[in-house]
Amino acid sequence: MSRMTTSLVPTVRVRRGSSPLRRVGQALTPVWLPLLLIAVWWFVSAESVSPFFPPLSDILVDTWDQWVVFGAWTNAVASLRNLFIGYLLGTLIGVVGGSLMWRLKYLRMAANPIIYFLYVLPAPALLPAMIAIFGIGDVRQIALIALGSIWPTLLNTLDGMRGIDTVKFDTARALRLGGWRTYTRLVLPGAAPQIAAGLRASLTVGIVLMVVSEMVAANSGIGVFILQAQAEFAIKKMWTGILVLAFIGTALNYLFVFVERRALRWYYRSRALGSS
Amino acid sequence: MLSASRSWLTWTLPIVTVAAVLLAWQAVTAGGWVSPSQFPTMSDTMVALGREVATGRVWPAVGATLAGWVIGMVITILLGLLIGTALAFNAFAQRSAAPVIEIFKAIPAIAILPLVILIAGSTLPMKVFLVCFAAFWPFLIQVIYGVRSMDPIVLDTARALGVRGARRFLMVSVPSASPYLVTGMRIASAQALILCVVAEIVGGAAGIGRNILLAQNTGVVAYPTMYAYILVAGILGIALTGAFFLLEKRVMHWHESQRNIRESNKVGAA
Amino acid sequence: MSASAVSTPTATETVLAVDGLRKIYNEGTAQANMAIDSVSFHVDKGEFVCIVGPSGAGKTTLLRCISGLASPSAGSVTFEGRPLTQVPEQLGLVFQDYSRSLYPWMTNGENVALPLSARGLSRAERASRVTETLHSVGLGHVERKYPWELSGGMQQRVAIARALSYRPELLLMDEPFASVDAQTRFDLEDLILRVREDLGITVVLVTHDIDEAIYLSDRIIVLSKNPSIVREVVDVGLGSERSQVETRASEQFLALRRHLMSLVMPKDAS
Amino acid sequence: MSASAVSTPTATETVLAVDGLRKIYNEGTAQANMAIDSVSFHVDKGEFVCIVGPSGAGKTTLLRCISGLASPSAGSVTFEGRPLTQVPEQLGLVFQDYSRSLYPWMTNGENVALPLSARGLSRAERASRVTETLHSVGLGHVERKYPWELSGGMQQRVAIARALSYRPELLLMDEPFASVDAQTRFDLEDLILRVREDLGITVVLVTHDIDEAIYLSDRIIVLSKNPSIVREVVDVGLGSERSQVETRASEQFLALRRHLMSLVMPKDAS
Amino acid sequence: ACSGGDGGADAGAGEGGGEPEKASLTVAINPSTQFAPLYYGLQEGIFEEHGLELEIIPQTDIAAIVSGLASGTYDVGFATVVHAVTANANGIPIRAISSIEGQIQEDDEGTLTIASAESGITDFAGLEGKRVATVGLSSHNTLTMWELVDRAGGDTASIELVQLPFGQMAAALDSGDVDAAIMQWPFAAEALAAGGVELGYNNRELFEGTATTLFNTSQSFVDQNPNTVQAFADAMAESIEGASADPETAKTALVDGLGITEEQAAGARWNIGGDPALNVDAFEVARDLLVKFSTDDSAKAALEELDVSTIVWPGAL
Ligand SMILES: Nc1ncnc2c1ncn2[C@@H]1O[C@H](COP(=O)(O)OP(=O)(O)OP(=O)(O)O)[C@@H](O)[C@H]1O
Ligand SMILES: Nc1ncnc2c1ncn2[C@@H]1O[C@H](COP(=O)(O)OP(=O)(O)OP(=O)(O)O)[C@@H](O)[C@H]1O
Ligand SMILES: [Mg+2]
Ligand SMILES: [Mg+2]
Repeated sequence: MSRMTTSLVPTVRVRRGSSPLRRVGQALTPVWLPLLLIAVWWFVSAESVSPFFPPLSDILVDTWDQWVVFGAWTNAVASLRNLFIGYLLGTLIGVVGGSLMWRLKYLRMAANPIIYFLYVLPAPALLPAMIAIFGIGDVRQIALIALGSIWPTLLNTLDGMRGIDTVKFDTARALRLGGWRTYTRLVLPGAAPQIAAGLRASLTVGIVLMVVSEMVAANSGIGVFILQAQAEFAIKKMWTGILVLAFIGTALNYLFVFVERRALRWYYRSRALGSS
Repeated sequence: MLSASRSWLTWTLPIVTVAAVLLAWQAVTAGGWVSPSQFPTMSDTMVALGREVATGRVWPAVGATLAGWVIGMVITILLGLLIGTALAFNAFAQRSAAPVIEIFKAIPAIAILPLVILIAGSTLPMKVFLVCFAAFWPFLIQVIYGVRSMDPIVLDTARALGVRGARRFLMVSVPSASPYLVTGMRIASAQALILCVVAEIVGGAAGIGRNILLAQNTGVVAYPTMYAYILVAGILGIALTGAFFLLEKRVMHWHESQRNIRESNKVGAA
Repeated sequence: MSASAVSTPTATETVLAVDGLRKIYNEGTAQANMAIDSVSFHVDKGEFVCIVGPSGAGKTTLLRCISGLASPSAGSVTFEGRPLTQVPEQLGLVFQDYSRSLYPWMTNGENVALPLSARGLSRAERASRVTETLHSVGLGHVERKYPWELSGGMQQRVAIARALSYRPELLLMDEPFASVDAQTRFDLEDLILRVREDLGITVVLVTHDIDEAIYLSDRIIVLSKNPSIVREVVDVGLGSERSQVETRASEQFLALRRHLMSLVMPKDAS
Repeated sequence: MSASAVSTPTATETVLAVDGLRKIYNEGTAQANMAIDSVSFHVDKGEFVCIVGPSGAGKTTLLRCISGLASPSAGSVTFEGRPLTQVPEQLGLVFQDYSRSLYPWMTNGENVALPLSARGLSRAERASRVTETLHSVGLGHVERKYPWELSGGMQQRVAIARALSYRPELLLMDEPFASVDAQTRFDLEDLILRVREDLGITVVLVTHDIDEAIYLSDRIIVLSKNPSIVREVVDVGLGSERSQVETRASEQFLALRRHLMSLVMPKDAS
Repeated sequence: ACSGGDGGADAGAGEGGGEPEKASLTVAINPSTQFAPLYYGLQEGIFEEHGLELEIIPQTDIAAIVSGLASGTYDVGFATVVHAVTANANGIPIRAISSIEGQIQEDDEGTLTIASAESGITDFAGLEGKRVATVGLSSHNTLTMWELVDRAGGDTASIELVQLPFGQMAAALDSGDVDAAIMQWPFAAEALAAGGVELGYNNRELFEGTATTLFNTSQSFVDQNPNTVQAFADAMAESIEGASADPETAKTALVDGLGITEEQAAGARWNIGGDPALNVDAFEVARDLLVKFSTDDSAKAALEELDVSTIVWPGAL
């Protein structure tokens, strides 16, 4: 966990290449491959008659029809609201719990086996138990998302805090910062890069659980949309759901990177300097 | 003497907590706080677990889940090493591929699960495909990072000493990137196991997940069995993760992080 | 800044008294390690004292005990007449490793302001004090930059500024110039001499560089090999005007140098 | 080991010739940076040459060009009469940063054996050569230990042993003693002088410590500020018998010291 | 239209003429006691007599079974009439080749809708605006429930559906998470015992005299293996009749076949006494229901265009 990386998105914009041609080339490098893949998909599927692989053009038209014209976007809204609340709750518990476990050694020793059990336990296996505890409805879906997002954040918070240089703690004592100021000025920012890595892993888990939580006992959401399409053999419809989910996943990911890059500017810039 | 008492605590404390949690479960369910139609008692679950183990029904399920996991992991690791190394050595290829990797990584494997089930059915290949899809992207990123973050001095040293070719790859490049590789494998392993079980639960492929599903479909009488299999899934997860931690400890004994861990264990952690 | 300066101490008043200090790491365990056997000395107000000794002698350990970061196994440390229990308010500490002691998530200005806000200074006071202190180390222009945007020597100057910002009466420094290049080192040595003149503070500096110790100090405390005792206390009568090229080439300097060398490296002594 | 030793070179034969060397980083781009403008010098067989210059002068760059790790932008480097294209077999290199150039995943013995196996020595030969070389740097007992189990000075000695194990004819060292303490530094300086005597090798050593350069070398090449040219070549006539305490305090030493100081730090020169 | 009656025990090699092209078949089923005739046939060697060897694969997801048929993973697989119609409307050509249990009788007790005691619901109209648990949101059970509510004058659009496995419905009713559930035996017993109110048996009114539970195969399988399909259909027809004649033996066959207890097997229910033949009516009714409750215009158009008679392998009628 300790060397968990976050993303391949370039950390600093490369300001090389004075000639305009070169700059255009630089700007095009990250986009040509996705565009090429989409083009390949478009042309290869164009003549497809297989019910499982409809032409991309049809899928796109259907996506518009289903999600905009027929108003399936309300599914996305419901799912995203659950994700948002569950994710916030889970990561908050993760950071606070990780901090407590960092501070209280015996709590850490005691809680370790339980936490690892829940961390590696495939969340869908918990669905029946979640229904038993939280009943049917949004609360259960939020609870499942929250429960799943706790662990990556918690473990990374703990790891990040344990990884802070002892010299920095000595410095805090030498400067007489006191407990709370040490926590807010040293411990939290010091562990921030790794907490961010944990938050991102939690987001991935959260999106998966958003879908999983809708597999049982739900009546709206992207997961329901996809599974219902599957049950109806409406494969084109299913493709639209996958497309929307892929879009949401990617968008949330890039949004996260965007926020993280700003919040942890010191970290990325110092690393970029250090490596050059 | 202080450290002796501490090491004593390090192994008793977890056992005590596990026991406490199990007892609390028993108390809550047997004491009638939670209806047995919603949650079985701990003792019933343990009896069911014992029965599944005694009759041997649990092993084919574990075997089927593990089969998907192993095949998926092998493919993931081989492909990841190959493609990751190739990408890491070429800045252009890497910059081109980065968005594609990011997008695929962001697609929850669960989203394509229904489609894969429709296309491949509830079979082992379906499970393996999903496992690879879930584990490959994060592992690939780790490989790229590992190869890329290699200290230039490490490579310069090899050149200065006249170490070349396969010897350099095996004795210098791989060990140098190994911290990232091992971490990547551990993350991939957890993802792979989760996807295996999900594929079984949703798609009904043979394995622990399907046994959970079948027990769930059977109704209240089978709840203890269902929770027994949930326990099995968790224990398998701990076993696999633990195995990777051990591997890391053995293979990476020379690495700073492992040395720090040893150090902090010795002194008793800050 | 020079308002509060006391250029020459009027009376010899003891700021720091170390008496029979002993430090044993991991006391009571199998790995017990006596770093310091018995060390006693005192530092007067306004004095510049250097502590030298071979590597592993326990210099860092001694400084940690003096500063209150570590507690001694036996003996006592008295700061301004009171026994030491925690790091005193009027103490400034500069660590050897500037890159680890500055907080990279704060700008240099914020780093310097940190102890000030802990001491409850108002925002306006803080701002003016930060600017003033950074100016005094010749870094007026880097307040809004981050530490990692500076060269090593500049970073070390920020760390010194941080320790000076709250106007400590005693400044402790642990090999502060060990990892900077020769030119910067000379600059920093002269800086610290100047600051000490300006603010009239007492300085205790740990180093393993004998030349540096002679160049800087009024008195040198020579520690023996581990477990350390005070081998000798050498008075340096070089006066307060010092110059890198001339002082270091002076007869007196060279005589002191020979003497200290023979103390530190007995086997080489002629 | 001393079987192959040639204590005094019989004829002055040029081992290394650097002619009009220029190095521009990022040539042709907007950030083009000329590190070395034009440097010419030659090193004779059996000579000990030091290169000094201010920080950032391009000393490391120069060494990388000499060793064949980097290719010059203009000019030529000739090693034993042949132009340099890659790192020659008979060349030993010691990097400044021992902690990064020793491979932590290998024991010290394996580290030293690495260039030997690349040169196709048999297992038995390797084993005896490793033991012999480690002994010669006074580290016979650490063969089975890992580099990170040793102190900094010991690590640097292992790195030197590794460079010596395959008996290079020319040894290049980049600030090899920069990050070790004074005592160890003196030991290492004497070690390298002794080894050079024993094996009769040619040594080029980069440092920014003027004292060290005088103490060690037969000739000192002083580089200017960046982009560097050769400022002066200083002959050091201190003879081959040197002692840390006496040589450094000799009149001749001090005269050289003053001269070099004024070259390196023009503004401070009196 | 009945091939079951004269397909007697001597029909061994099948009357379509010739040996089965493929003798060993993979058969995917969704394990339940409705498969008593299948297990009866296996136990009594009926399939063997027809030259077939079956490998039974339990599979919980019917969508996966259908796609397995299309992709050739399974030779024969279970699906309801609703699945068969929607699959064909979506371009997945599967063909119904036999029933699994015979036609629905007028006293059918296969599927029933139960309301919890606290909900105060007494008839289908009362489901309006309530929360109902169903095994699949667009399943056969949901459609029949909607139709019955509609007939009773209720507004189907206001019903909130919750997808739950049968096993969890009783608990959900009990805890008040849902107001009603469309259930099956033996799960219904528990809900009724807890005071659940029986609203009606879904299939009795809508599908009487038809078969809704089917064994299917793909069009290409039918084309390539006509003798095999014939043999399977004959063996199934024979098994259904045999199981109807001797339900006790059929129930014991379930104990080994499904791995359930004697008591569970004793409570097994299927369409005992039903005619093993298929008829097109069921497909038409299902299609009409699907069209009626479809919210998707393009899906509706595809369903309306569908000629349901093509779904049924002619030999099965
Ligand atoms: N945390 C610790 N636990 C156990 N032993 C320690 C610890 N810190 C230091 N020591 C031991 O105490 C002795 C003195 O160490 P110390 O760091 O004080 O030496 P030093 O004089 O500062 O050396 P250097 O010049 O290399 O910095 C050494 O033998 C070291 O191994
Ligand atoms: N890889 C590189 N790319 C671009 N510029 C470089 C690179 N390496 C070094 N430089 C520049 O070349 C010049 C010389 O650097 P070099 O490392 O050779 O100096 P040095 O004399 O070894 O300094 P020091 O004593 O600090 O080690 C510096 O201005 C440096 O910024
Ligand atoms: Mg120290
Ligand atoms: Mg350098």
